[in-house]
Amino acid sequence: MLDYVTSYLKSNTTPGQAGNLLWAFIYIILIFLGLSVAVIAMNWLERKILAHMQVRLGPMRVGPHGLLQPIADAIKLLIKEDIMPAEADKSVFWIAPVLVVITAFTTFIVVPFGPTHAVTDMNIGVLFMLGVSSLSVLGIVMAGWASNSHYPLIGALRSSAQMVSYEIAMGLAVVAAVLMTSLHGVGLYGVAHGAVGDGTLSMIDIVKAQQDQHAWFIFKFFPLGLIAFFIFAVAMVAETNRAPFDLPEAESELTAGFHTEYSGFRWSLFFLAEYSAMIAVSSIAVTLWLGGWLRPFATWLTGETWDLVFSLFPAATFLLLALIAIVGTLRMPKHPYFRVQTIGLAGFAAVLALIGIVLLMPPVRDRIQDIYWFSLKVAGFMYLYIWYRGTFPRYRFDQLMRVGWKVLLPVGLGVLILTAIVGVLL
Amino acid sequence: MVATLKRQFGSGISEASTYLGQNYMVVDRSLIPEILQVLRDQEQFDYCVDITAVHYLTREKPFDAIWILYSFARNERIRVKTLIAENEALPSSVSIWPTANWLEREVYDMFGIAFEGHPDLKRILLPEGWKGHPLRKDYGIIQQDQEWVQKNLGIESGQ
Amino acid sequence: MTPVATPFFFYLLSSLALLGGILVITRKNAVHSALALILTLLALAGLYLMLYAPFVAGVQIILYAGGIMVLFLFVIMLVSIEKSQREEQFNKQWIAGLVAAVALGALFVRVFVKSKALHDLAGMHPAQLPEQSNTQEIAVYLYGNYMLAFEIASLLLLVAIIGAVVMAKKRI
Amino acid sequence: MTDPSTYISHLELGERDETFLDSNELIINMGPQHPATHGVLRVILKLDGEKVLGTECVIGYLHRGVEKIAENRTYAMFNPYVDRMDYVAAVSNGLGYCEAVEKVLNVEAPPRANYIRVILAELNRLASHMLWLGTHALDIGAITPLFYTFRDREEILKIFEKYCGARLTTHAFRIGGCLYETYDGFEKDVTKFLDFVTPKIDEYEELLTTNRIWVERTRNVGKISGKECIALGVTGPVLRASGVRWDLRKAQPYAAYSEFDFEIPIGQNGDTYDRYLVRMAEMRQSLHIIRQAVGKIPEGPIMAKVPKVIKPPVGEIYHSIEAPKGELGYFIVSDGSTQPYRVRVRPPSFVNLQALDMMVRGQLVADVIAVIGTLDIVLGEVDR
Repeated sequence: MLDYVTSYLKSNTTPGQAGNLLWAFIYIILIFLGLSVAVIAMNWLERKILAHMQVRLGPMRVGPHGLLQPIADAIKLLIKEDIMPAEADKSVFWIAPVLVVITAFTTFIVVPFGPTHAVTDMNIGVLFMLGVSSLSVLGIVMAGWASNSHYPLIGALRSSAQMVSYEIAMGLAVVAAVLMTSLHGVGLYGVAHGAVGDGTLSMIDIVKAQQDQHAWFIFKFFPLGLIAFFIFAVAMVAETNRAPFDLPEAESELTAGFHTEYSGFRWSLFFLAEYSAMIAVSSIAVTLWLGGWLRPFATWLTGETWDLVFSLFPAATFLLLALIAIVGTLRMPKHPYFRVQTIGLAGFAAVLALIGIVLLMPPVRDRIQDIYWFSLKVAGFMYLYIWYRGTFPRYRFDQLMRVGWKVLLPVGLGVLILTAIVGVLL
Repeated sequence: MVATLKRQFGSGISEASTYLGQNYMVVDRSLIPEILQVLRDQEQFDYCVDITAVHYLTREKPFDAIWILYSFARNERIRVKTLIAENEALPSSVSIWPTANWLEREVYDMFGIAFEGHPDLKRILLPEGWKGHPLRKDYGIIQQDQEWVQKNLGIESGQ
Repeated sequence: MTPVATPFFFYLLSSLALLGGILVITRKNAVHSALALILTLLALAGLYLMLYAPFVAGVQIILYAGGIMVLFLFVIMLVSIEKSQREEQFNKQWIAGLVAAVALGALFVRVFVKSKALHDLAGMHPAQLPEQSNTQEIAVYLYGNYMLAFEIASLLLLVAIIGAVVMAKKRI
Repeated sequence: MTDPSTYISHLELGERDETFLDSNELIINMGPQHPATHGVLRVILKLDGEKVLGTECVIGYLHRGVEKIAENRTYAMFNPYVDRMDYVAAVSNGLGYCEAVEKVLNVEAPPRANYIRVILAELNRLASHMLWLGTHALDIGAITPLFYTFRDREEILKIFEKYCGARLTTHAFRIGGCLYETYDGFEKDVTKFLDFVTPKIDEYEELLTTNRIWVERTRNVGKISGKECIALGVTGPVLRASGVRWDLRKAQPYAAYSEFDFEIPIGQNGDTYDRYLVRMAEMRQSLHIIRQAVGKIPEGPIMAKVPKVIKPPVGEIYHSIEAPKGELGYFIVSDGSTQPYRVRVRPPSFVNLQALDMMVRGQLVADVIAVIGTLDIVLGEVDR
C-alpha cells in the first residue's frame, strides 16, 4: 500500500496516465479545494481592487480589511431561504446550476499546473476543455428557460447566441496555437529547432513544445502569436460573460439576466461556476500562449544561479504578502475596539510568513515552482478581468455580435492561414 | 398680433391684455382648437409649454383651461384661456402639439375635463379606477378613494 | 493506461443513452426532450471514449451537445410552453413503431451473429488503434485519403448555411 | 421630419418585421422596481426579440399631490415642498418658485441675493449633471464614473450644507431674496471647489468621451431632431443637443444671469452621445459662470422688502427658469389671500419623458436604458 502511494512521487507523468487512482483522487481534491479558495480570494480581491479603482475602501468591517467578508457572504448564501418560483420548471431549474458547476470544475482535470501536476493528460486536452466549457451554456440556457420569466429568458437567449458565436473565434485562435506546436520553425531567438513535426492537442505537450522551441507562443511568428492570443483574450471574456461582454446578466437592463430568479445556494453555484470558468479559460490562455508552468526568461537567464533565484520567487511572494500584512497590523487603529482585528491580521501575517518559510525549503521549493508560475500568470488574467470591469461600459447585443462575427472571426481565420504559411515557409 | 387675431375671430376673443408683462387672452370655447392652430401656424407659437386648468367652484362655468405657448422666433409667451362648464369636453390639441398628449391626460386626471379626439385619454398620475379628481376645489386635501386603497393595497386608509 | 471497470461503464453509458432516447420521444415538453437528447449525445461521447476515439468524443461534445443542441434549445425556448403542451403528439402509432423496432433489432442480431461467425472463421479481431495516435490517424485519413469527400461535404454544408440565411432573412 | 403626432404612446402602433422564422413578441414590464429606471418608472416594452416595437410609460407611483398641497399652504409654507420634486436639483426648484412668487408680488430680489442665487443654482446644476453622468454611465455598464462623480458632488453638497444646513433639499432661498448671508469663507470654498473640480471633469471625459464602447453605445441612439423636440415640448440639454440654441438663461434672463458671459453649448445629431457632450460642456459653462459670479458678489441687502404676511394681489403669473433638466415653470393663480389659489408646476422631466417612446422605437432593449438615462428624468418631478 505504502509502495503504491510513494511509487507515484518518483514518476514523471500525471496520475491519470500512470493509472494511479489514489493520486488522481488526491489531485482532484486538491484542485477542488484550491479552486474554492481561489474563488473566495477572487471575491475579496475583486471587491477590494474595484473599490480602490473607484476611490472607495471596499469591505472593511468583517475581519481586518474585510478579509472574512467572502466567508460571511458564503454563510449568508448557504443559510438563505431557498426560493423556487411557483411557475418554474422544477427539475430543469434544479439541474441548471449543478450542470454549470460540474462543467466548470470538470475542465480542470486536464489543466497542467506543472509537468506532472495535473489529474490527467488527454491527447485531446484543449478540445476537451473547450468542449466541456461549451456545455456550461446549456446550464445557462436551462436556467433562463426554467425560471419562466422574461428577463431570464432574454438573458439566456443572449448568452447562448453570444457563447456559440465567440466559441468559433476562440476555436480558431486555439487551432492557430495548436498548429504552432507542430511548426518548429525559427523561434524568436533564431534557433532552428527541428523540422515540421506532429502537432498535439495535449495540454502538457503544448507547454513542452513551447519549452522545446524556446518560445512562448505569444511571441512566436511575431505578431501572429500575439494576434491569436489577443483574439482568445477577447473571446474568453465574452465566453465567461464578464464585463464588457456581460450582456446575459446586464444588471441595468435585465436586472440579473439568466439568474434573476435564483437566490441563496443555487445562486452561489452560478457565482462559483462563473469564477471557476474564468480561471479555466485563463488557464487555457496561459497554457497555449504564455508557456504554462514555464518560468519567465527561461532561455535568457539560464544557469544554476538564475534557477535558484527564480525558485525563490514563491517564498518571496508569500513573505512579501506577510510583510504587507504586518505593516497593516502596525497601522491598525490602537483603539480596543480593533484589538480582535489586529490580532487576526497578525495571525494572518504569521500564517503567510510560515507558508513563505516552508516554501524556502529546497524539496518543496522545487516541486511548487511550476504551480507558482502557472498560478501567477492566471492571477494576472484575473486582475485583467477586474480591470476591464472597472473601465469599460457594456457592449450592446448587435455590437457584440458584430465584433464576434465581423472582426474576430475573419482575423482569426487570417491568423490561422498565415501561421500555416509562415510555419511551412520558415 | 392681437389685432390680426381679433379681425380673424371677431368677438370670440373676449379679453387680450398684459398682466405684469405677461400676455394672455381669454377666448370663447368655440374657438378651440382653431385659434391654437392659427397661433402655431401663423404666429409661430410652435412650442406648447403647458396645458393646465383652474377650478372655480362657485362660477357658472367653473373651469379655466389654459394653454401656455411659447414662440422661439419671437421669444415670447402667451397664455390662452377659455372658460368651460362642468362636463363640457374640450377638443384635443394633440394633433397640433404632440406634447399635449400627457398634459391633457394630466388635466383629465386632475380635473376631469375630457378632451375629444385624444388618442389615449386615461388617468396618468393616479391609478386606473380612482374615483374623483383631486385638483377640484371640492376635493378635500386629505380625501382619498378609500375603496380603491382597501381593494388594491389591502390596507385600511393611512389617515 | 489500463482501462478500469470497462463493462460497468459500457452498460452505464449505454443505458443512459437508451434512457435519454426514450425520454426524447415520450416527453411532452419540447425542452425536456431536447435536454434528454443532450444526455444521449453525452453518453455516446462516453462510448466513443471507450472505443479509444477521444477526438470523435470531443467533437461530439463540442458540436452536438455544445453547439447544435444549444441552437435547438434557442428555437424551442421561443415557442410558448402552453401551446406545445396542448399539441397532439405524433407517437400514437405504437404498433407500427413496435414492428419497426423489432425489425431493426432482428437486423442487429443477425449482423452480430454473422460477424461473430466471420471472426471465428478468419480469426479476425476488430482493429485496435493505439490511444495516443488516434487523433493523428484521423487527420491523416481526413486530409489525406478522403480529402475529396471531406471537401465535398464541407461545400454541402456551406450551401446549407447560405440556404438557411436566405430563408431566414427577409431582405438581403 | 416624420410627423411626430404619430408617435403617440400606444403599443398597437408598432408594426413588426415579418420574418420567415417568426419569433414571439414579448411584452416586458420594465419597472417599477428596476435598476435602470431611476426610481419608480414603469415602462411596458413590446419587443420582437430584442427590438423595441413600442413602449408605454406608466407613471404616478411617486405622486404626492404637490399642487394640491400648495393650495392649502401659505406661499412661504409651500416653499420647502418644491425642493422635494426634483430632489437632485432642489436649489433650481426653489429659485423658480421664489421668483414666480416675487413676480406675482411684484417685488425684486436685491442684486446680492441674485448673485448668491446664481452661484448656488449653478452649483446645483453641476451636482445634477454629475449625478446624471454617474447613473447614465452606470446604466450603460461603466461603473467607475459613478463613484468619481459622487466624490465630486459631495464637495458641492458640503458647500450647501455650510451655507444653509441642508445638503439635498436645501430650501436655500426665501421669497424676496435669501435668508442666509454667505458664511465666512464662502467665496474661498467655492473658488477652491472650482479649482478642484475643473480637472475632474476632464477625468470623466477621459474615461468616456473617446472610449470606443461608450461611443458605439451612444452614437445614433435615441435620435431626436430639433423639430421633433419642439413639437414634443422637450427642453433643456436634450433640445440643445438637437441643435436648437435655446436656453432660458439667455432667452429670458432671470436672477443675475444677464450679467454673465457664457456660451450655450449645442449638438448636431441629437443622439445620446451629443446629449452627453452637451451636458459635459454645460458643466464647464457652469463653472465659468460661477467663477465670474464669485469674484464680484455685490454688497448690499440679501432680502427685498417683503411683507411679513405674503398676500399677493389677484392675478395669474407664469414664470419659468432653466432647471438642469429643462424648462421648469410655475403658474401661480392668486386670489388675494395668503394661500395660492392654484400652483401649477410645469415639470421638465414629465414632458421630456414623453419623448421616450419616439426615441426608442425600432432600437434595442439596451438602448431603452441608455435613452432613459440620457433624458435625465427624476421621478419625484415626473410624478410630483
